[in-house]
Amino acid sequence: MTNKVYRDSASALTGLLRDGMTIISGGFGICGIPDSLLAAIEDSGVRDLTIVTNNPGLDGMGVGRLVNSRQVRKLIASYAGENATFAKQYLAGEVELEYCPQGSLVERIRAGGSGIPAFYTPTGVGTQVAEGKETRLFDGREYLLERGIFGDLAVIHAWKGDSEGNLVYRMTARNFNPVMATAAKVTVAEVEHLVEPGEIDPDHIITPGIFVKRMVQVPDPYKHIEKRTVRQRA
Amino acid sequence: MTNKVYRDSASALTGLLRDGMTIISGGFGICGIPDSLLAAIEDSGVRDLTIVTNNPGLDGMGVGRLVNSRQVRKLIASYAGENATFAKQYLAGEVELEYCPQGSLVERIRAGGSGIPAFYTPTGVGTQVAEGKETRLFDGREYLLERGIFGDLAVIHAWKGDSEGNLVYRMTARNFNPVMATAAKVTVAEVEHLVEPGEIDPDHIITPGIFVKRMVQVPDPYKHIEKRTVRQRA
Amino acid sequence: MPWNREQIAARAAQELKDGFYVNLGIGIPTLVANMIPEGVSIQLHSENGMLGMGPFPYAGEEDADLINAGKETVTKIPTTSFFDSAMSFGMMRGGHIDISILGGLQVSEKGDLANWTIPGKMVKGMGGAMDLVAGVPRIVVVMEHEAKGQSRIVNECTLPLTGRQVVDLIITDLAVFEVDPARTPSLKLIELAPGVSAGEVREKTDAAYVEALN
Amino acid sequence: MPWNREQIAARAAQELKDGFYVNLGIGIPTLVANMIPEGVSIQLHSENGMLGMGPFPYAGEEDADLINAGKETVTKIPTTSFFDSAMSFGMMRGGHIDISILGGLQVSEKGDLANWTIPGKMVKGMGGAMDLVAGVPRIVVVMEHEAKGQSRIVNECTLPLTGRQVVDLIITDLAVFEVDPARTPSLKLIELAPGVSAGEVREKTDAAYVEALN
Repeated sequence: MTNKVYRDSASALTGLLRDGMTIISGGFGICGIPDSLLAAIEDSGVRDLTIVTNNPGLDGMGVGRLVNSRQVRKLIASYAGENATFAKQYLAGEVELEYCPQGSLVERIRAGGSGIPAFYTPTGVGTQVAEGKETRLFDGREYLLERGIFGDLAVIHAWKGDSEGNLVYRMTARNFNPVMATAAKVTVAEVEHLVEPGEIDPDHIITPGIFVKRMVQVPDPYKHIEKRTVRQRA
Repeated sequence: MTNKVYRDSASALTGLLRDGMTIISGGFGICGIPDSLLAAIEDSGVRDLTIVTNNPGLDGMGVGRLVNSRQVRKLIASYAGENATFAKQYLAGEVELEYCPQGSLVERIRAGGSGIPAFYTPTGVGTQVAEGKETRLFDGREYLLERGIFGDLAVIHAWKGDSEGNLVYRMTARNFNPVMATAAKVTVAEVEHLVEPGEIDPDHIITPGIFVKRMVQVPDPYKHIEKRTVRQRA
Repeated sequence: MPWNREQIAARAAQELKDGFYVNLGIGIPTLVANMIPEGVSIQLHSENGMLGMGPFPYAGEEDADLINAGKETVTKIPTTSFFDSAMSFGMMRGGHIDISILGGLQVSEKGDLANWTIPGKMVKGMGGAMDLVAGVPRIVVVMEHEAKGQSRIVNECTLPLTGRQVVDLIITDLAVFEVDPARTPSLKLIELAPGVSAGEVREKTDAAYVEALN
Repeated sequence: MPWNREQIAARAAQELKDGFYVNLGIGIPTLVANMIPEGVSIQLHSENGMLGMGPFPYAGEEDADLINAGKETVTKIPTTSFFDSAMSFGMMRGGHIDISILGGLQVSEKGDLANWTIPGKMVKGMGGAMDLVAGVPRIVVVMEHEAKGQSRIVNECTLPLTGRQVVDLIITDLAVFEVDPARTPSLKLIELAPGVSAGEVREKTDAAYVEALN
């Protein structure tokens, strides 16, 4: 069997990176981000990237790494609120930005990954998002046409994976990862726990191995909490 | 909390059935079919049903029950090969039939359940399936416009559910069930095992309870095997 | 006396019915979670992929893998389920969430909502707000009645829209309005905060509305 | 001597590369599973929601919840995953399955495929056949070269199509053809069954093609 498991993030990306490519990255804020793979992309020096991700996270973390290092030419996202470096680059006209409502973004990625070139959605009708987009009535309601998104490379983070590439996720670190896993020519997954095929119950698998071309184990990744909110014990 | 659990299939369907309604039924062949709920629909005598299901299964089983009892006015399916009674009714002009490619069928149901009124697909371009449908080029390739499907009622079968309606499925008995669970005004699920909330790992849940309005436990359902194929021990 | 933020939230909480699946926005809407009426059990939806959201964790029990859509640490409860973002927004767009309670910057006479951006400021992005208002069948907006002496209930929104004809109920510090775009005027004043007069609301509201106070 | 069914399947199995995800149709294609070349590991896709399909179960170990797309009892293996039908067809339509080997009734000069119905008979339905040919990037059709003395490789299909310009390779009992709709003619004869002459193939093939035999 073709070996999908690479020894580190840099080798897992070997031969996959080129200037101007489109990279789709999992994660929500800095939760469930493929930080090790993004660090390896930063180290590679590849430039003029189009990045598709929900939001670029915090300064210097996750996709924020590639913002700081000025490797991002264009961002397609639903939110960019907590990244000051990105805001500065954007206001200086150094980086392009395409905002897409979060639900339309994830649906566009799902469509791209499942062979649907375009779909109609009610989200954004009558707003700035509708500008330049085809609208159409179905059963008397107005909808927008949105196009699928398919990347050159997807990088995702999972909790556990077997060497066949079957993946499971942990709590809300799942978020966009399973959808992005389906929507690129090559998907590379970092996993916290690497196991043998058969160790994950096949009824529990969220991402079947067919979507994962390469993997790397990242044991005990550093996980930052963006907003630590707690309650007092009674 | 509103109680979702009913004592039997007939009571779980109380007030939901009316002549001429559209019912979406899970299952592939006779695998993973909500047979107890379909038996209760048969017993109710409701008529002129439009049934959406992958295939009507075998004579007198699953949706085949409603075919035998002549409660089906129209079938939307991808296949009807193994049901002789249905074939006879169809050739006699007693039942309407809309064939839809299996992938387009499940995607139409997923679209209906997730607020997408229509989408473009490559499946069926240049075939009978394209007749009367809008076609459109995206990036030089031709696609068909397909519409979402949303039913009045969905009936599904799951392996295990908690009383909140969170469901898991067993092996290939999953098939269309999780998709159909999302695509009707009311979804009723039969489960083989009923447990308390918290007993299913929330990372393993396939159908979140939001999609399930009513449930009934059907312990040890009779499961027929359509084609028993075996190998000899070496 | 006008309602304070907690009282606005408490009034909004009265819109919740037993068994509802509920999405709460950031700000005043977040307070609603602590004011669920007796005998009402609801499940909170968090659009990053969680239903059945529990309270904040005890100090020391925070988990970076368990956050809400505001990126705050939260907890799971027995009814919790996790799912991916596509399913999460399918729940919204497909009309499965019963109600959403959101903050607002402006609501128009027809129920248009502006709540995602103010021109001239750096645009943070709409996140999931447009999906919520497009898909959830009942949208309740909670907000201060005025901002810097200007009515927030207006004939036409001057701020960029989040959605067109999407608001069903407006709860401000002064009053409660129902919205039904099929009527003219579409706004109906149905309730006043204690000690607030109908005249004061009339004076502080730009949009046309009818009074239907009991 | 023309290839028999097993030999056709064995020839088709040579199209499989290590690491491929493969969907096999019913009939001769099913035989391919037993003829995977040495050193090649593949995963079989079953469109009812399974990847990593194992062999038939031992007698007494059949499970009604574990069937393939032909409704036959099968088994799981260590690499197996289960998923719903939407994801299963997303794999197909999205181009994630590497190859599909299918039976055929007719293939046209341009690679059109007819394999789902014969007019006049009760139509059983197309099942997943149209999705397979529309989505899987490499489609191999295996079939008898002739039916009742009529060529099955035709200028234009007379039977209802499963897909237009979808076939990449045709393997019959007599020969192997490559299809490239960008060329004229699109068919290229690349291989003969042992003892079959190029003349015999020419005689039994209605469609135009070029010869490129080694």
